[in-house]
Amino acid sequence: MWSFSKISKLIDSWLSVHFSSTWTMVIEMVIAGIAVITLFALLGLVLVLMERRVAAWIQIRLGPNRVGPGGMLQSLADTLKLLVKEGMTPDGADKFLFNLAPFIAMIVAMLLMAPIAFASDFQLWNLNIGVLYVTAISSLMVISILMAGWASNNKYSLMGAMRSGAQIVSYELSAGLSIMSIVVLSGSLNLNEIILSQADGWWIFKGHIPVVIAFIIFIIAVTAETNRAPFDLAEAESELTAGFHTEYSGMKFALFFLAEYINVFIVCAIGATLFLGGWMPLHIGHWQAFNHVMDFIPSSIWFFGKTFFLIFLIMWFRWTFPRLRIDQLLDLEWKYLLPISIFNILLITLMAILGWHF
Amino acid sequence: MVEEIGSTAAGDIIINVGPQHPATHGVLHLVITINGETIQKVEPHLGYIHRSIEKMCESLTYRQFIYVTSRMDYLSSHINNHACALCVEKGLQIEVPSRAQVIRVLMDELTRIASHELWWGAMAMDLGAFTPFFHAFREREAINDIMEETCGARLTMNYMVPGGVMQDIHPNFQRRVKEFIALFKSKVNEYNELVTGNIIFQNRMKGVGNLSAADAISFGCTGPTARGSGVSCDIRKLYPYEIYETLNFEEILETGGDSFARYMVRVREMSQSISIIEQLIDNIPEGDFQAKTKAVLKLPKGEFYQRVETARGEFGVYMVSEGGTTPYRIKYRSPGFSNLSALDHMARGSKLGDLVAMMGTLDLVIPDIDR
Amino acid sequence: MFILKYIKEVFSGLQSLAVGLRRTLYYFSHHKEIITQQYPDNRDTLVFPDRFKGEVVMVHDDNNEHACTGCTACELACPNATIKIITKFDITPEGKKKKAIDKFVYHLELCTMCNLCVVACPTDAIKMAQTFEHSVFNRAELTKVLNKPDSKIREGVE
Amino acid sequence: MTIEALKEKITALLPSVLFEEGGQWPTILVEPADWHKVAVLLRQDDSLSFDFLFCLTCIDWKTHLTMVYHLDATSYRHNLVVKVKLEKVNPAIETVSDIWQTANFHEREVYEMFGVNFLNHPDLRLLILPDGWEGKNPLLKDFEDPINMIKL
Repeated sequence: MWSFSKISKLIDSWLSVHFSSTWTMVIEMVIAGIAVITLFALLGLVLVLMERRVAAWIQIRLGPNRVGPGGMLQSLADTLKLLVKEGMTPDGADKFLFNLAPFIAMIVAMLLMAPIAFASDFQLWNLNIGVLYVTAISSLMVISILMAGWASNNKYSLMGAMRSGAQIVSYELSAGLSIMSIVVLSGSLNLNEIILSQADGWWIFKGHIPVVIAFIIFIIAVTAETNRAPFDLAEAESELTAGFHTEYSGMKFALFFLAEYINVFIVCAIGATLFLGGWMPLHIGHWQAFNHVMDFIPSSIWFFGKTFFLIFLIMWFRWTFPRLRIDQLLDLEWKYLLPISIFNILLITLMAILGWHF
Repeated sequence: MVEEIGSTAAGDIIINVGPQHPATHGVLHLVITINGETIQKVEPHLGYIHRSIEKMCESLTYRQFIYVTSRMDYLSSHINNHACALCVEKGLQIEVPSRAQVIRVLMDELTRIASHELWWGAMAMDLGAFTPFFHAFREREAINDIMEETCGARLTMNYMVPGGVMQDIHPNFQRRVKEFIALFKSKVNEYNELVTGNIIFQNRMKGVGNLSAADAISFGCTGPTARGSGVSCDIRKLYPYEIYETLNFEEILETGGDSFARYMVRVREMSQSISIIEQLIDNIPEGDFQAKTKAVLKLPKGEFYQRVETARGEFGVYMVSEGGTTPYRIKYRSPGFSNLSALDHMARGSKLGDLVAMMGTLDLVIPDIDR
Repeated sequence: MFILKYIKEVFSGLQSLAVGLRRTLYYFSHHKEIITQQYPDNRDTLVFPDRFKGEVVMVHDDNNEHACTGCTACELACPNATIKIITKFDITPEGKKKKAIDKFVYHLELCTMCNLCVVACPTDAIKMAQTFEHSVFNRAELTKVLNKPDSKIREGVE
Repeated sequence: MTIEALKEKITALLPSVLFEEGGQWPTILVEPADWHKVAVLLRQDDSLSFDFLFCLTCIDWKTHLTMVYHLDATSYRHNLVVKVKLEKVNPAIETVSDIWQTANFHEREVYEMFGVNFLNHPDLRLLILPDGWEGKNPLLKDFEDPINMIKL
C-alpha cells in the first residue's frame, strides 16, 4: 500500500533521462551513502537520548531535561562537546592502528546497514545471501576492538580487548544457530524473502516454542556480541575502567560510542526482521479484514517500532542486571546456550521437514 | 609505582588498580599481579588520604577532638563520635542520662542502616548493576533528612558530646523515624528482587573470596566481614556499651565465609537495626539530654580504651592521658585497616572481576583505612 | 535426572531475572516514584531545617545591637582557629574602660560546622544560619567580619 | 575466666612478667627480648588462646617508646594488654606477624610512624607514607614539619 518504490523509481527514471547509465549509478550510490550517513547520525543521537531516558526512569531519575525542549537536544550537545575535544594519541601507542581502529568499527557498522529492509521496497542492497552477509560482517567488529586494545599499549585496554575477542567469537555461534533456525523455516537466505515468508504471521508466532527459545537465545547472544551489559566485560567500568577504549578521547571515542549504538540498532533490526517480520505488519493467518486494517500502518513504522522495541529490551537488560564474570560468560555460552541452540535447531529442522508450523 | 618487575614470573603482568579507579571507592591503590585473568598477588598502597588524625587529635581538647573522627569513617560518623564520647566519659566517670543514651543508640542504628544502604548500592554498582545504587539512595536520603533535622548536618554531624548529645531531638524526630521505618519495610523486598535473588549476582558472589573463621580472626577482621565467616564479634553483644544489654536483637552470623555470606550479613543487619529502632522509638525516656560537665575537661592520668561496633566492624579508641586538657596519644583502631589486610589472602587465585566483588563486600571506606 | 536438574536450573535462573526485570519495568512506567529534586530551579521552595548548620552568624537586633561580649569562649572552643576576636576598649560614660569587640573575624573556609562555638557562647550571641551556597570567586571573600559596622553590645549583657 | 584467675594463670606460665595496675584490662610488662616467646605462649596455651590481636600501637614517652598490644581471646572472651618498653634510639622488637597476621599491616604502620624496627618482619616497607619518608616518623613527639603542620 505505502511504498517507497514509486519515489525511488521516479528518481531513477529522472536520472537515467539526464545522465548516462554509469553516472546514474554513481549518483544513486552517492545518494544512498548520504542517506546512510544521515541515518547513522540520527540513530546515534536518538539512541543515546533513549538510553539515557530509559536509564533515568528505571533509576527513578528524570534524565536529560536541560538542553532543548525536554532535553531533546542533549545528545546533540554531547556530540558538539566531543567534536571540540582534543583527540589524544598516547605516547607509547601504535599510532597507525590506534587511529585506524575507530574507523574500522564505524565502517563495519556501516556495511551492516546494506541488506536491511527499512520498509517494504526500501533496501540498499537486495542481497540473495543477506543473512550470511550480516553474520560474516558483524564478526569483523572484533577486529576493531582487538586493534584498539592492542594499539593503546595499556594493560586495561588489552585485557578488555582479549575479553571481547573471546566473547564475540563464542557468542557468534549461538547467534548464528538461532538465525539459522529461521533460515531453515523460511528456506531462504535473502532477508526480503524471509520477510515475505511471514506474510501470514511472524515466525515467533508461527514457530511454536522452539522459535521462542531461538529468539531468547538470539537476544542474549546479540547483547553479548554488542558488548552491552550484562555482558559488557570488554569495557567493564568497575573492573577495567573503560576497557578497550580507555585511551580514546574526543571524536575517536565518539566513533566507538556511535558504532556501539549502531550495532545495537542493526542486531535489533536483524532480530526484528527474522523473528518479528521486519516491515511486515501484524498479519494473522487468513483474517483478511484484520490484515487489511494492519496494512494501513506504514511498513517503515512497523519496522522501526519492532526494532526499537528490541532496543528497549536490550537497554532494559542493561539497567537491571549485574555483570557476569569472564569464566561465567563463557560457561553460559558453551554449557547452556550452545547445547540448547543445537538441540533447538534440530527440533526446528524436524518441524520444518514435517511442516508442523502454521 | 611498578617496582620489582624482575621478581614476577613469566606471563605475569602488574596492574595498578587505583588510586583513580571506579571500583576502589576513593583513593585506594592496589598493585595487583595477574596472570591472564587470575590474580597472583594484591598489594595495597595506602595513604592517599592520610591526614594523620591521630597526631591532630593530640593538639585538640577533649571536646574538640570528637568532630575529627567523623572524617575517618564518614559513613558511620555518629558511631565514631560515640566511641570518642564514651572514652572521654569513661575517663571522667560521667553518668550519661538515660535519654541521651537512647538517642545515641537510635542515631547509631540509623547511621548503620544508612551506611549499609550506601554499601548495598555501591556493591551492586561494582558488579555492573547501576540501578540499585539510586534505589538505595532513596532510603538513605530519608535517613539523611532525619539527621539534618535533628543534628543539623547530613554526613558529619558532630552530635555526640562528652556527657550526652549536643541538642535534644527535634520534635518531628519520632514521626519521621516511623515514616522511615514504614518506607524501609515497603522497599526492602525490592533489594531481594533486584539483587539478592538474581542468578547472575549469586553466581558472582558464591564461593568467591573465601575467608575461613581462623583466618578472619588472625587477620583481625571484624564486623560483617568476620561474621560472614561465622566469627561472633559483635561488640554490641560481647562487650555491651550504652543500653545495648537491654535490647533484644540478634547477632547475624553466616557461615559461608564467601562474598555472598558477607553480603547476606549486611542485608540482614539492616532489618536488625530496624528492630532496635522500633524497640526504642516510642520509649525515649524524659529527662536531660546531656549530663552536667565542666567547661574545661581534664582526664585523669591513665589509659582508656573503648570498643564500639561501627557499620564496618570494631572501632577502638585508645586514649592515653597525662592529666592535661588534651590527650597525650590517641590511637584509632579502624575496622577497615584490618579488613583490608585480608584482601590479599582472599583474592589470590580468583579472577579480576572477583577482586571487585571482594572489595565491595569488605565495604572499604578509604579515609577510615588511612586515617 | 541430570537433564531434569539442568532444565530446572535454567528455568529458576530465568525466573530470577524476570523478577528483577519486572521491578525495573515498574519504575520505568511509574514516574510518580521519581525522587529527583531540580536544585537551582527549586530554590524558592527549598526549606531547610532550622538546625541546619550552614555558617556562623552573629545575631543583631533592630537597633543594630548584638550580645557578644568578646569573651573569646568561641575562639577557644573552635578546633580549627576559624574564629578570631579582635577586642578594643570602649570608654563608658562613667569614664571607665570597658572591653568590647572590635572585629569578630570568621574564616568560613576553615569552618567545619561543628557547632562547638555556638554551644560555648555564654550569651547566645552567635548562631548557625541556614545558608549553604558559599561559593565565591575570591577566597578572601570567605573571611567575614560578623559584627555589623557601628553595632554595639546590647545593654545588660555581661 | 575472671581477671584474678587470668592473672594467676599468666604468672604460672610466665613467672618473669610484671603486672601493671589501674588499667581497664590486666596489663603485663614484657622485655623486648622475651616478647616473641611470650606471644607464642599467649597464643598457643589452651586456656589462654589469645587469638585476636585487636590493637597494636606505640606510644612515644619522649624518653622511651612503649609498644602496646591489645589481645582478645575469641573463645573465652578475656582480654590482655601487653606493654613492651623500647629504647628511644634505634628501637627494635621481634615481629609477631607470624602469630597474628593482622600485625603485618599494623607493624608496618608503627614502623613508619614511630621508626620501630620489627625484626624478621616479612615485608617491612612504608605503607601509608609516600616514598622518601623513611626515617621521618610523624607520630613521634619531636617531629617537626613546617610545611604540612599548621600550628593553631
